[in-house]
Amino acid sequence: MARVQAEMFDVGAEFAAFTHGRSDLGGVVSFVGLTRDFSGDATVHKLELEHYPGMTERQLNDIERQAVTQFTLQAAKIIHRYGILLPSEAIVLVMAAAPHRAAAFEGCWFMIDWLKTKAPFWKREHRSDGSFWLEAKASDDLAAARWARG
Amino acid sequence: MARVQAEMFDVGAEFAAFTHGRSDLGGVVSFVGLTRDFSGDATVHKLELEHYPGMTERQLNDIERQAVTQFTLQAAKIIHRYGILLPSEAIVLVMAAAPHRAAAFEGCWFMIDWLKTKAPFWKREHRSDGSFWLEAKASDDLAAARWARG
Amino acid sequence: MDQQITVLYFAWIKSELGKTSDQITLPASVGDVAGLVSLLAKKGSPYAEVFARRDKIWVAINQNRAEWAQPLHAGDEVAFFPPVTGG
Amino acid sequence: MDQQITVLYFAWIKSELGKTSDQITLPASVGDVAGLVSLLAKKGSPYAEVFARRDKIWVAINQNRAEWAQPLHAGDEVAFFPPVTGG
Repeated sequence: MARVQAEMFDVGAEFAAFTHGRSDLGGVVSFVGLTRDFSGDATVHKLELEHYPGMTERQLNDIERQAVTQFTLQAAKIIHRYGILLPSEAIVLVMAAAPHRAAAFEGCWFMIDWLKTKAPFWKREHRSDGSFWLEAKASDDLAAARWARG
Repeated sequence: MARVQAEMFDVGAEFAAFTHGRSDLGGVVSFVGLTRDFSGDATVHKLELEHYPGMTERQLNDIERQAVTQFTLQAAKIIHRYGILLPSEAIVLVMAAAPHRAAAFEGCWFMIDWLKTKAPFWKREHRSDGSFWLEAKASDDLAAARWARG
Repeated sequence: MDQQITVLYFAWIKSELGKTSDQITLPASVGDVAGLVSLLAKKGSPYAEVFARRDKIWVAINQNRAEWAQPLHAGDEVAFFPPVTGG
Repeated sequence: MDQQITVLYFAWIKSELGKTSDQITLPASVGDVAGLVSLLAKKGSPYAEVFARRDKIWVAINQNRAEWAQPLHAGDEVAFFPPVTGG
């Protein structure tokens, strides 16, 4: 089950919980997205993440389930924050476990690519030159499209 | 710098150290390889990892450097254990940081694939049916060959 | 028969409208998302300006992504938001 | 002139030889890895059996992977080991 929260999460504690009591996992691939303190030439003081409560959880759970099915994962987990984040804080954690590493890499990569085009989150940068809602990137659409089943 | 050690490592502490003081990292991809309690139909009681001290560190540092160059990583780190490991213990941790997630995924995947064919480690399974040195897998050679530069 | 729906706004749409939601009573002549958008645009500024940019707006009905031609029903939760930028 | 080298063994090679290393004095007639392997194989059991499987054995000279034709020099550290299985 995915989790959406305002609080910071502890990557180590989440990894420990994800693998706890499992002696059948081969490999775990994790992705952590971090807040940066710059955007182009501007300094970013904080990042604001708005989301659509209810729909967010539904979409993230769908993405987890889809990843487990498509890549035969042993486990999948998405944790995503909302609210105000400071530079260097973690925004999102995606973990995928599989008997073989290729499936774990692909499953994790699939989840973050899909999340970026399907989960209802919106970022607003509070910068030295003002506050700006970010525009979606065409590169994210292309990244997600790679995973479409033939 | 890569690290080779007999002691268990704490994934959370290593992640924190890897990202500490950095507000310029976009994403971090990690791979953790775990010990399983079975091999085919046999129960694995423990895994023994022998290595070639000196050459191991040299090879792992080479792999880190190669990954940083080839995928323009912001940071790369390999931690690998040797000695006796029990089921569910972590064998290896590979981390790659990059401004964009594709480079972090590719850099991390490259490092574990190369490590599996270049770093002088040998696994011996202590199983319900005896103790066996593992044979290298052709699939690992194929995985590593994918990354060769054209 | 008139239909009551809830309309939610997110991100810049919310910022520009200065609100997070509306309760809308759909006249019988409005049966789909496109009709709702036209109705909202007729409310004048700032709705007109926001919904003039409909190529930059996504819609969800009851928390599922939907198309402009999708029909609406009483009690629906309709959300308008920009392309997502999480992760 | 005779050359003194250190030879290291790992994994099943170490297990079957029952030792982790040898100090070998190379006769002048032995100049490369292939020559060293022939010399070791002539030491009889268990060396003969181990080095009969040379297609399953990798070599490193001074901690760098090497080929069978690579020349040896006094003071070299030569290691024989199976294909690696870490990670």
